[in-house]
Amino acid sequence: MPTPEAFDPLPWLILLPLAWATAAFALGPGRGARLAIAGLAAQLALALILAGQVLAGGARAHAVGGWGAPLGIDLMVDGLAALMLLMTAVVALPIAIYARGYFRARPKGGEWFWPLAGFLVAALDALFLAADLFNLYVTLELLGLAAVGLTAAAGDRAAVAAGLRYLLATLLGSGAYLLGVALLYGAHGSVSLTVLAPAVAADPAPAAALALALVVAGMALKTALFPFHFWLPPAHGGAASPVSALLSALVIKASFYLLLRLWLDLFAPLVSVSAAQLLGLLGAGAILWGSALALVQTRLKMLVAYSTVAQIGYLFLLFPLATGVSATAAEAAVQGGVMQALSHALAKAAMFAAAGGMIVAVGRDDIARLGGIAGRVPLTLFTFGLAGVTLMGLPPSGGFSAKWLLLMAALESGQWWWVVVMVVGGLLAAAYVFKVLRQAFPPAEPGDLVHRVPRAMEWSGFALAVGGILLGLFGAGPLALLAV
Amino acid sequence: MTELADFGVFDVLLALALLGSAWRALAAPDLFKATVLFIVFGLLMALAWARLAAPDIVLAEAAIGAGLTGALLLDAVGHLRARRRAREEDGR
Amino acid sequence: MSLGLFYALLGGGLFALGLAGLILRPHLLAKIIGFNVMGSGAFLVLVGLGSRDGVADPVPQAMVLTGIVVAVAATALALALARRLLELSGDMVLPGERLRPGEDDDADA
Amino acid sequence: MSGSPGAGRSRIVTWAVVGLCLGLAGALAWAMLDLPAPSTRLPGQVAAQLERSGVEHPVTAVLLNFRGYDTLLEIAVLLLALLGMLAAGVAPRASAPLGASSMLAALARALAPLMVLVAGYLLWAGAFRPGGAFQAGAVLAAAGVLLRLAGFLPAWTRPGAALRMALAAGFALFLAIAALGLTEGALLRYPEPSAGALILAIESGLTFSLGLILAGLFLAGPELPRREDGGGTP
Amino acid sequence: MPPEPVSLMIPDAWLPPLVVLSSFLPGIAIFFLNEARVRLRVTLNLAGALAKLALIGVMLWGVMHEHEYVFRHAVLPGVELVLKADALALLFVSLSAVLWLFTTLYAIGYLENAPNRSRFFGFFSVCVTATVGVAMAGNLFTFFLFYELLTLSTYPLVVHRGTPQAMRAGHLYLGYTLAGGALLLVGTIWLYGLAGQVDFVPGGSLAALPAETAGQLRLVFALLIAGVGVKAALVPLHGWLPQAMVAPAPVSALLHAVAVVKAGAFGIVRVVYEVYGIEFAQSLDLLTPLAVVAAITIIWGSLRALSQDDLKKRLAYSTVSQVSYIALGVALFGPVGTIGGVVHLVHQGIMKITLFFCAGNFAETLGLHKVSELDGVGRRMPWSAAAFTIGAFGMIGAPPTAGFISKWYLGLGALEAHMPWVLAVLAVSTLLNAAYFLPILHRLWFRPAPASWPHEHIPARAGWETSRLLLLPPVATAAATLAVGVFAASSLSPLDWAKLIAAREYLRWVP
Repeated sequence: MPTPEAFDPLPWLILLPLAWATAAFALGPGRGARLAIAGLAAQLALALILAGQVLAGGARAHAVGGWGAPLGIDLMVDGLAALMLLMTAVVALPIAIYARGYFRARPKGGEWFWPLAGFLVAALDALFLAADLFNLYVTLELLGLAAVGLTAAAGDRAAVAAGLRYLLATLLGSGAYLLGVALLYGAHGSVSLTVLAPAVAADPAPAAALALALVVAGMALKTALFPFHFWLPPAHGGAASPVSALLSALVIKASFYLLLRLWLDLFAPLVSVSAAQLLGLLGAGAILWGSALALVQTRLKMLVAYSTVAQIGYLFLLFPLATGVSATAAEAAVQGGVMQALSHALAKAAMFAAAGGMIVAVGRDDIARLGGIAGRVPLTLFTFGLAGVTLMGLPPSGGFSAKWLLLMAALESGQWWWVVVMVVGGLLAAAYVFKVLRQAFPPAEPGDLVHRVPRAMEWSGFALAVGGILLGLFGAGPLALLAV
Repeated sequence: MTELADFGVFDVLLALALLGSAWRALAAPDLFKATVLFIVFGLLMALAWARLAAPDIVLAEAAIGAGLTGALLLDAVGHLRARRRAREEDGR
Repeated sequence: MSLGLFYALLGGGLFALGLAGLILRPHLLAKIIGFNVMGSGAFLVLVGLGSRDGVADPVPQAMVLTGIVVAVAATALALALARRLLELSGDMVLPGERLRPGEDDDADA
Repeated sequence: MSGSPGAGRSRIVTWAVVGLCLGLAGALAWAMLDLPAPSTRLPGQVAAQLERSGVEHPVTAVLLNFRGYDTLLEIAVLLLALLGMLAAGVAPRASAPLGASSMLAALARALAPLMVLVAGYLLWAGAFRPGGAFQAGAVLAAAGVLLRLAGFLPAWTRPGAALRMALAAGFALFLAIAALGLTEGALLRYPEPSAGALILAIESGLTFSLGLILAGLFLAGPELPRREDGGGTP
Repeated sequence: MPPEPVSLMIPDAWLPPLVVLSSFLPGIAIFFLNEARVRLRVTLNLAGALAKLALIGVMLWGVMHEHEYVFRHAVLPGVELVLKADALALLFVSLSAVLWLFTTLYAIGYLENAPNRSRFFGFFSVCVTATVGVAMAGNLFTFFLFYELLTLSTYPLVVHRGTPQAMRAGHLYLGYTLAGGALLLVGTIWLYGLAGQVDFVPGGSLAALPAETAGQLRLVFALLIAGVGVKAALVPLHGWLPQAMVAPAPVSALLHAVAVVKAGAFGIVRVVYEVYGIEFAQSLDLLTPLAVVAAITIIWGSLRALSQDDLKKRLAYSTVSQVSYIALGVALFGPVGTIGGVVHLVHQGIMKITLFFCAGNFAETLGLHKVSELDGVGRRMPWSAAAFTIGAFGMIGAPPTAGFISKWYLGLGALEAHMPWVLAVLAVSTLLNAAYFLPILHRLWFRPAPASWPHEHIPARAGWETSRLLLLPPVATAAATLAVGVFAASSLSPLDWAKLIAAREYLRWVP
């Protein structure tokens, strides 16, 4: 617990992005980039301070309005939340720098990017800090609308359709979640996690079980878990590249985080091995189906988007590997799942950044036309390759650490079938990553122009990809924070 | 603390009306009709909120739920119709 | 059965009804109506269960006020996008879905 | 649904969805009929703390004090919906969509002040009886729509600087007061003697901006397809 | 008190990572270098190679004086990155560092004026980084890490030319090696689950596990050997190697002699000796199957080599065969066989790199790619042809070349291990080696030269048969092939080092 004099970054993590988002809105269309970058730099500092405080002083709560749960709303930060806040800041800052260069090169769809991105980041932080089920609902909606606004911002037919599909999916998901919350409030008279957890444990009523099912279904839909992934590829693949990066790297992690938190904490007395196996099965389906579809894509960004569908699958392998098994296996599984969330955030942001760079370079989104990239924008291609290393789960990368931990948990708990899925998934990932890389090596066809890519775009993506690698080499730190 | 009214025939009728208007709003192929039925549904919801001793929600439901949402939906239906008229005229 | 519980049960039914409409109807306006019905159902469950012992509970009422505003915000955005789609594609249907015969027609036309 | 399945969808899927929804309704009923006695009851706590909240109406107390943080984020959601609409590239409406209809102008002139008055009452009443910023904002929005239709207000689709400031003002004020609470030790913590005044300030700001935002939700949509011969503007 | 090494300033633990970084950092710098900065690129390359050699020299000196060079870094709970310079590691590190220097020089000459050199040399350096990491890996996790890095960094080199044929070869290479990597990963994690993190230690450390895990350990062994066996080109996992010969000659040298197949073979050595322990592996009946697979590979590779007309393809099949001598030596239960296998790791590298350099010279200088085109080349390019001849005799195992030493110890080892059938394998293999190398030598020296060389790229000038950077490396490695054979008894020879290793692995072994 910090002393009262000590600076508490927790509320500022929410206030700050809200403030700069509002200011960016007031500034007007296309304005606010510098404000956003400054805000995000400050946010990174805040997240680091908070992580340090949590590491030193343990989890803590902040009673909004001074009332305290259950009457008021509590914010809560523990290791997992602190990690997610860090992930948000670490990914959002380079993407903002990237976006500044990107929207200078192609202004379409960038008019209201900055305020929308600000609200998105605020929603993420608010969600990661929330300890109140209804407050979580509001943050989910805030996040969903910001994401939809960003998706539709490209303004063409495909983008608007993708945005609508995304909106309906996300509303359906939060609707199911809200009904679950209503049932829990009805059963136990509170929406505060701290109050509800012991109440559910003491009397796991059928309402709570149904609430679990509704929350799981809603979050699976929002996380685009197979077979609810239908909305994701058009949205992530069709949006402007910085938007794709934010959506794929961060937004889907929010609903996954929520599910993980409730699964491990609130619903722990209710979850069953068969439910966990079902989630794992869907995860396995996501890995195989998403990878297979990524392989047959002809558009670069669609390939990357389907890769997200596949990578989400690994997140959901956490549930069967952490439910009903030995404590060591469960710990490894949770560590692996969180590591996967973090490394996918970095790698997928980098990969979308690189894809955007390549598209700017060759002027179109077509894998077959990438010839000559290797010679002309080597840094961007290198970024794509490094991000690919993480997604394939090759060492030394965060993706590898994640896979190592998950495989460890699978072998430890004797669930060899997930081992097969993960190994095959890794090979399929290699297949689709190299499908892009190999197109880049042959020389450009005569007549193909290769445009310059702004340096800010190349280096910010590269920094993210390197982050994914460093996470593999220095994963012990984040895992120590997770243990808090 | 406000006590709720007693349960009665009125509530059953209201429930049936709510379910019926919702069903019709969702099943009607004619979207103008569907929208009007949805507004009716909203107003019936306001009654239900009144029965549940929630006067704030009554106001909000009437002004926002039925009112604003209904107006937005009607506006959209207007667009659809104008669009179709334009298309028909182009086709002529 | 208390009044609160009765309306909560009704809310459950409305939620299921709205859900079916949201999934099954291809027309976007119908989907949006479905979403609103679904939301109303969830709100009824929240307030109804909250007052199932006969005492009105201001907390879920305030939550529902918040929920209604959120729902209208989402509806407005959805409708704006749907109208934009109409402008761009001539239809208010997501790609891949087809209207049934008679839908999006005036019954009297 | 009306028994006929969608043209593009197989009968099996339709019936599966119907079955799923019926199953959900059944499960909900079963779960609700078998509820435990709640371990926590909030109405008592609300009543106990009402005095310290700065308002007399419990729902307003919850909305703007006990759970004021939800409301703060909810305003952001509203602002965001408008932003999303703007971002989706809606075409600007013509400056006076219905033309210079003198009837409408006269009506708007007469009605708008009245509506502002009603909004003001609802806002003030919210402190001790049903009503408050949202309802008041909705009334203001209706006035805004009316004025816009009569051509007295500028277009929303590409809001100018002044309009943007006005749209954001309510939220910004709320945000500032929330941050001010940190000097009291917690986000949104009002100093007790001035809680009522602060809530009134927030509500006034909100009513004003909400009215604009809600009107914007209605007015920022794309233009009706225009035709040369229609009564509208070119 | 042991004398202080030269590296007074650097803590011992930092030397292994420095060796890794000595090629990694120049590699990354080169990657971002403008194509036209030839001088800076060459400087970076050579500075990296020389710095690496210097650091290795320090460590060789230190290991002789009982310094310990171990670097540890916790990556995950219970999982450490360990870089360790022990005797076995230094054998491989020295080999690859020395050959890297030669290959770099050769590549600079070979790629003169070719496009995309920054990319090439960048990945080239990363590739050697990975090899050095494989060599100094102190546990299976670290080994796997660098093993996969090796796969990734060699792929761009294989497809460097971007031709459809090269892309196909690259595809095949990736398919094989990534699948192998997956098997290795599963085996590694399984083993971590059974035994926790086990460092590579002489004599292995699994013997202490409870007896009921024997079945699992056999399965893990199969996974691990299959995983490293892909790179070691054990039949039937060898399919990628002959196809990969489309890569530029320096890359072939890298694949066949310095890095890739060596990493696989080295992996077999580590797994058998320092994870399982040779005695424990024998007690689990794992050695005989390994010996059988190695024997089949030796014979199969030689048979396939016979029928190849493409010179590099013939050499590639020869590699399939020759690398398995290492696996065979490992599988022979006894220190003499171990000496034969371990020393062949070095010997095969020196000999095979000579052959590939020469094949590259024939192709680059005269445009000759096929065995049937080599008539009379000995007169036009006597130095290259002589180097090739020495390498070929080494492969056959003729005294006094390096290959003779290897085969001699392998034969003795077979007798010691009471596996006389291995002698027959060696004999047959030697005959086949002769059958596919001697005709080449015959063409080089005894067939008349054609009237002109229609595809001649590099004319003979001032007494140099080809460009200097192409000629000097094969001559030097050919000389080394003779030297390590002639001076095998010296205390500085690879053989002596191999004996030291064998002595440590069999420390507790009483015959």
